[in-house]
Amino acid sequence: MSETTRTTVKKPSMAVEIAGIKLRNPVMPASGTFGYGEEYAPFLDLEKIGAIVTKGLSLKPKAGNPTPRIAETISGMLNAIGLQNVGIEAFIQHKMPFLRTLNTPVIANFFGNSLEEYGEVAKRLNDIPEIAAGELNISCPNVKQGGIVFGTDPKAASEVVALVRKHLQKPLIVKLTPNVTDITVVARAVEEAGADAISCINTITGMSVDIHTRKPRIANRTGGLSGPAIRPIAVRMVHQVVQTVSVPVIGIGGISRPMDALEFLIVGAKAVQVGTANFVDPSVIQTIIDGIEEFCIDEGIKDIHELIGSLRL
Amino acid sequence: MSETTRTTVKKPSMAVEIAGIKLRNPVMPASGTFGYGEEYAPFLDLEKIGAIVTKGLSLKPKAGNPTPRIAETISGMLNAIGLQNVGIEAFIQHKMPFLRTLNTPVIANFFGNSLEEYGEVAKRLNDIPEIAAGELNISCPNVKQGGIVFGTDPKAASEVVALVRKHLQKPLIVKLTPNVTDITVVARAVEEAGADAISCINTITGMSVDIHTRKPRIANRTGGLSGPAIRPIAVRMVHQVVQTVSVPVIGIGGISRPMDALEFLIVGAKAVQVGTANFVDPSVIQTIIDGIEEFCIDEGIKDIHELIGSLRL
Amino acid sequence: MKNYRTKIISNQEISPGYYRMRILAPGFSETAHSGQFVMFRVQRSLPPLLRRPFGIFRTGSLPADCDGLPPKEFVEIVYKVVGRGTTIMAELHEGDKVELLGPLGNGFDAPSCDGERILVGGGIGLVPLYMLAGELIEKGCNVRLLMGGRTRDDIFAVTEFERLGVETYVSTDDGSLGEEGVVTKVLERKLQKFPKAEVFACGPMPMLCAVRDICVANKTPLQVSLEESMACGVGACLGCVVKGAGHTEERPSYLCTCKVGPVFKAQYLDWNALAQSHGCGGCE
Amino acid sequence: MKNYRTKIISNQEISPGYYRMRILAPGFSETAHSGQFVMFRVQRSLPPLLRRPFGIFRTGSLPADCDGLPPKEFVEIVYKVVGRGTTIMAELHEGDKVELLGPLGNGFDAPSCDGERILVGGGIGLVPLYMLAGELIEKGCNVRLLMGGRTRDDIFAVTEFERLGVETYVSTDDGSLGEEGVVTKVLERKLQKFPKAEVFACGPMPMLCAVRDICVANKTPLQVSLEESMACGVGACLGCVVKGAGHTEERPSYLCTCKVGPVFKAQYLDWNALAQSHGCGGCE
Ligand SMILES: Cc1cc2nc3c(=O)[nH]c(=O)nc-3n(C[C@H](O)[C@H](O)[C@H](O)COP(=O)(O)OP(=O)(O)OC[C@H]3O[C@@H](n4cnc5c(N)ncnc54)[C@H](O)[C@@H]3O)c2cc1C
Ligand SMILES: Cc1cc2nc3c(=O)[nH]c(=O)nc-3n(C[C@H](O)[C@H](O)[C@H](O)COP(=O)(O)OP(=O)(O)OC[C@H]3O[C@@H](n4cnc5c(N)ncnc54)[C@H](O)[C@@H]3O)c2cc1C
Ligand SMILES: Cc1cc2nc3c(=O)[nH]c(=O)nc-3n(C[C@H](O)[C@H](O)[C@H](O)COP(=O)(O)O)c2cc1C
Ligand SMILES: Cc1cc2nc3c(=O)[nH]c(=O)nc-3n(C[C@H](O)[C@H](O)[C@H](O)COP(=O)(O)O)c2cc1C
Ligand code: FES
Ligand code: FES
Repeated sequence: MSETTRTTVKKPSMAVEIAGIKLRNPVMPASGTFGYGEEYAPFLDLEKIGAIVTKGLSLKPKAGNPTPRIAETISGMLNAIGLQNVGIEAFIQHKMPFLRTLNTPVIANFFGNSLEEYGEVAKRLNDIPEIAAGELNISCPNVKQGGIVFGTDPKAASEVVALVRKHLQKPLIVKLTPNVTDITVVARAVEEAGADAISCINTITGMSVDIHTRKPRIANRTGGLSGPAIRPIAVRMVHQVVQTVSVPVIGIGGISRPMDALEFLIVGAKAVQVGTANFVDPSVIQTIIDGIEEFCIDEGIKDIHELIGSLRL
Repeated sequence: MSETTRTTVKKPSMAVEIAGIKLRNPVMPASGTFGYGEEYAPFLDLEKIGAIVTKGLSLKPKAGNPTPRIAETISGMLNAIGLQNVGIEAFIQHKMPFLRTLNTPVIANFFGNSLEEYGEVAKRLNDIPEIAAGELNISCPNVKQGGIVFGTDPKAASEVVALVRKHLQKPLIVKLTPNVTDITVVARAVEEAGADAISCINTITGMSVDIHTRKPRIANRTGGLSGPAIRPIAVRMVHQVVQTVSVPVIGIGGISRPMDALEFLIVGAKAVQVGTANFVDPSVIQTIIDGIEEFCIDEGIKDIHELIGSLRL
Repeated sequence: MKNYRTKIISNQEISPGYYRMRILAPGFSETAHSGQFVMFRVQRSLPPLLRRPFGIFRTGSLPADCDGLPPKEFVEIVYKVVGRGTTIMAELHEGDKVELLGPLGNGFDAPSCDGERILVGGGIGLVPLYMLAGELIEKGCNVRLLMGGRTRDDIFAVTEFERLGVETYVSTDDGSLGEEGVVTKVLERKLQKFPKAEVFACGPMPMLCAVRDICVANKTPLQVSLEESMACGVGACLGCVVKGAGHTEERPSYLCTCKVGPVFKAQYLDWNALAQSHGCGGCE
Repeated sequence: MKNYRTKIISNQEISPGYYRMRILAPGFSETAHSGQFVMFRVQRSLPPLLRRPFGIFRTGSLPADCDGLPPKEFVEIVYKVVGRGTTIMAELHEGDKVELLGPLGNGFDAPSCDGERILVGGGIGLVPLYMLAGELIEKGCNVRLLMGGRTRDDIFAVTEFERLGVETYVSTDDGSLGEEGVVTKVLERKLQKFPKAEVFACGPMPMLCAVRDICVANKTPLQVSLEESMACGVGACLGCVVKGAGHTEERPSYLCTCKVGPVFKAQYLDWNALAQSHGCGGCE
């Protein structure tokens, strides 16, 4: 492209709104893959990405699982970090001061070990004005109900969302687990319980064994599969959820190139999160944003909303 | 290895028994990826593999889905063949004459479009003495129940298995779908309903979109994901099922190398099926058999049963 | 039909974006017919997962080595770089190990030789026509080749065809080589001149649809070579089917492109279904 | 810390199965300390998905070009071919494009120089000790390097170390080079001779456990460089943690190997947990 044509091409409008939060563009990191933001500051301008999503926060600091915690698989990885995190107080004290300086919405991913704890964390988030929204991770076992994962049971999911909704005075994004028979049932349940937006998917439970030691390759035996390998499953689920609910949907799962993000936007995700790909290329989110912009220019798209949900069936 | 040592190393015993069928080794093709056996005769000796598993058979010939039916994904593929098959009569007339000549057990994969049809196919299989066992595919929508897939509902699964069990006078292998919240619930249900063995997993529903045409890359919109990408999910599910049932389990999902098959055997699968990998390398099943044998020799394993279920936790 | 674990003899760009790869394949030529194809494994490791189908451009053998070794038989494919797999292929070199399954499918059927033979090739669709042209010329047919492309870059192997004794006509959409316009315009003219001709075509689906409409209008026999996404190449996966003429839900007629095809007599195909699944305007 | 999109200057086998790769990295050496590491992206396409961590062997610069260009700064890694990623790496050539993230983590801490400095390297664990040796020698320390390996193939860079002025002792399990036996036997002898020494060790976990037991028994200060599976290398994924001394479920102390480490003072680690998660017999 010559200098003259370049200046005349108008950049598309990339801004989207999710649950009342205005994002300059629809691309943000996925929880747990971007630390607390600061870790990636050397590699990309945090004020150019759509939002920052924190590692999952709980009321108390959480130790997480024994090691090894991660294992590479074909085009993916397994992790069983076990939701290790500094806890909400240390987050406020040590991580917020940096995040506060940024002109980018911060979304706090959070969870509880019990129904009550979910509520407690939600309340604590109200005290942090710079947190734009909460992203509720319901892929955690409900200790009280014998370890059944909240997000796999529409009733339990509905309950925890309703409780959090009551306490949280901020927009509420609910993050779904893909380990279910019918994700639309859970999606409908959490929408009815008050979710302002839905993000999906979290990791898919998997396992890998070292044939020489004959031991699972991660200490926790099973872990969550993420990365490019799961993308077709994630696209399908986002498609299903978009068809089911009317709140905005954030697409997640195996995004590592602009075209991957576009796939999710086309099926109807209003924004996307990039997870595992950050490990492979620490500035990948910027690359994806640039690529989407370029695609819009090439296809004559003036506003990203023309693209969102433009799937032709 | 020198000639002399080679002759002194004793080959391990590779034979296993699944639901009363004796297999010379635990490796066979997965249904739908090996045609009716004959297609692969030019590439490997069909009398050296564990068994032959046919494409899914139904009572009447089935047209299948519109095209495109397949799309490659990262380390996997989507398919929506739509269970196209020649129907049980044409199978008997045109495919059995070849299969009959082989000294290898033939397992007939089959399905119905309704409960009754499942029973009818089962009955028809009784008339073919050379069929060693039936593999019941319950990953099909129950037309009567509004399209809900038999295999995703423990009750429906149990019902269809019980019915088939009543009619089929041969060993019954039931093949599970991975598109469920808890595969152990379905596994238990089909075991109780009379399954002699369980094979898992079938494909995982996925979707892929061409960003330029903005159309799904397969006509059916969604398709089944198979290939290396799904292996960690399959290993996890096989592990879960092995822990749950006492009938033998056949492991399936993304196997393309000897070490992949070994992973399934170590978690407790008594045999494995190789699917998508046949497309990549038409003699891969032989390579996998040889590789398992070699591994046993290297590790001093005299009988494959020492390996099966040898996972160290 | 065999799975050759073999190596590359040469791999060269013959026109911008088009490559010709010569692969060692002892015994291949004995069984290969024009219109057949191979499944090529791009590399041993992923990606891409699946093999890629390519038409057979020609087979042949290198002269015997000076040291008395037997002549080296080879197969040649010509490919256009369009995506992930072909991009990797373009970077392969002499001596690189590759795997090749073939020859596969049913090729062209050209029994006798009364009347002209008109070959229509669009872009990469020229590939299977080279062996066909050779076979027809050997039978003493008059062979005319209509080559179409978007630009001059899409026209290749002209001299090779001419050396066989084929009369070639080139047309490009942008007029950068030969006549300006679509190849089917030329076909219409030729069919007026040679009403008893038989047509053999390979190219993108919109071109094939147009060729088919013209042939139907002129009552001209037509054979076409189709491209469908393939996984196995041997009739096992049923991924590559096309609907046969007379297909109905009750009496389904799905034909494997890899096994029954890739070459079909036009009258045996359901052209509306073809046009629909390839997203081009319906055929007549 | 930066993500270098750069290229390979050279990549050579220096001992059977061991390679040294020199990579162009302007500005790298200014910030790099001994014991730090890089995350190397094997190739742009999959597989493998994740980057691989490698210790920094040394940094340096090529003399300025004749045509007046500035000197070329580089970083060198030494790697052992063990799996999928390193196999691909061994096939890379001068000029190939690679990506490199670094320098990462916290390296060795060697402030002053009273008493001997004993470096213990097992196999590929020698890598981070080279820069350390250089730094210590520069400070005027007496540096002794105990190199251990299974066979002579596992011993490399001996002359490089000696050129720095390091006194080297080699031992191999099979006696194929140097003394027969484990490197820790040598360490015990040396510590008897130099009771005030400080030890720096890198190698497989069983070796590190043994070194740690010896150092505890002798009250010798010890720093170790650890290897854990890593995904991000920058403290974001929490995949690479080790338990710190005094870790409890209520007051968890998980330390990121990539951020707090890879070098740790031995007393800050939970050695039982380490030994357990690496499947070697428990430490004292
Ligand atoms: C019987 C047959 C013969 C063929 N002969 C030739 C030939 O002689 N020369 C040649 O250059 N090409 C030929 N093709 C097409 C060739 O197979 C594809 O161009 C190639 O597979 C693309 O691979 P890729 O990884 O580069 O592209 P991808 O990244 O996989 O895809 C790029 C584009 O190619 C299309 N494509 C992918 N796979 C196929 C496929 N199997 N068939 C058709 N289109 C596909 C995709 O839809 C996409 O639009 C033939 C196809 C068939 C079915
Ligand atoms: C801080 C640090 C510094 C390192 N420095 C060096 C070095 O200087 N030279 C060197 O040769 N190696 C070094 N390693 C180990 C190196 O990272 C692994 O050997 C390499 O990642 C293996 O990659 P692969 O794809 O070839 O093997 P894979 O196929 O991935 O695995 C082969 C074997 O290596 C093990 N492995 C895989 N990934 C890692 C990992 N991230 N850490 C440890 N073990 C692993 C696997 O468990 C397996 O047993 C270092 C590791 C760390 C954490
Ligand atoms: C190392 C790691 C840690 C994660 N931690 C969290 C977490 O704390 N909370 C959460 O909701 N999701 C967590 N996830 C899930 C990701 O946010 C994301 O949903 C998933 O990885 C799929 O996206 P990807 O394929 O792009 O990685 C984690 C994923 C990984 C790989
Ligand atoms: C093209 C194709 C067709 C299939 N057809 C059937 C079928 O008819 N019946 C069945 O039970 N499973 C069918 N499957 C599923 C496979 O048998 C297998 O369960 C699945 O592909 C996972 O194994 P893989 O990853 O090794 O391919 C089919 C899979 C593919 C890819
Ligand atoms: S490609 Fe598999 S049947 Fe044709
Ligand atoms: S490797 Fe990710 S935190 Fe250390």
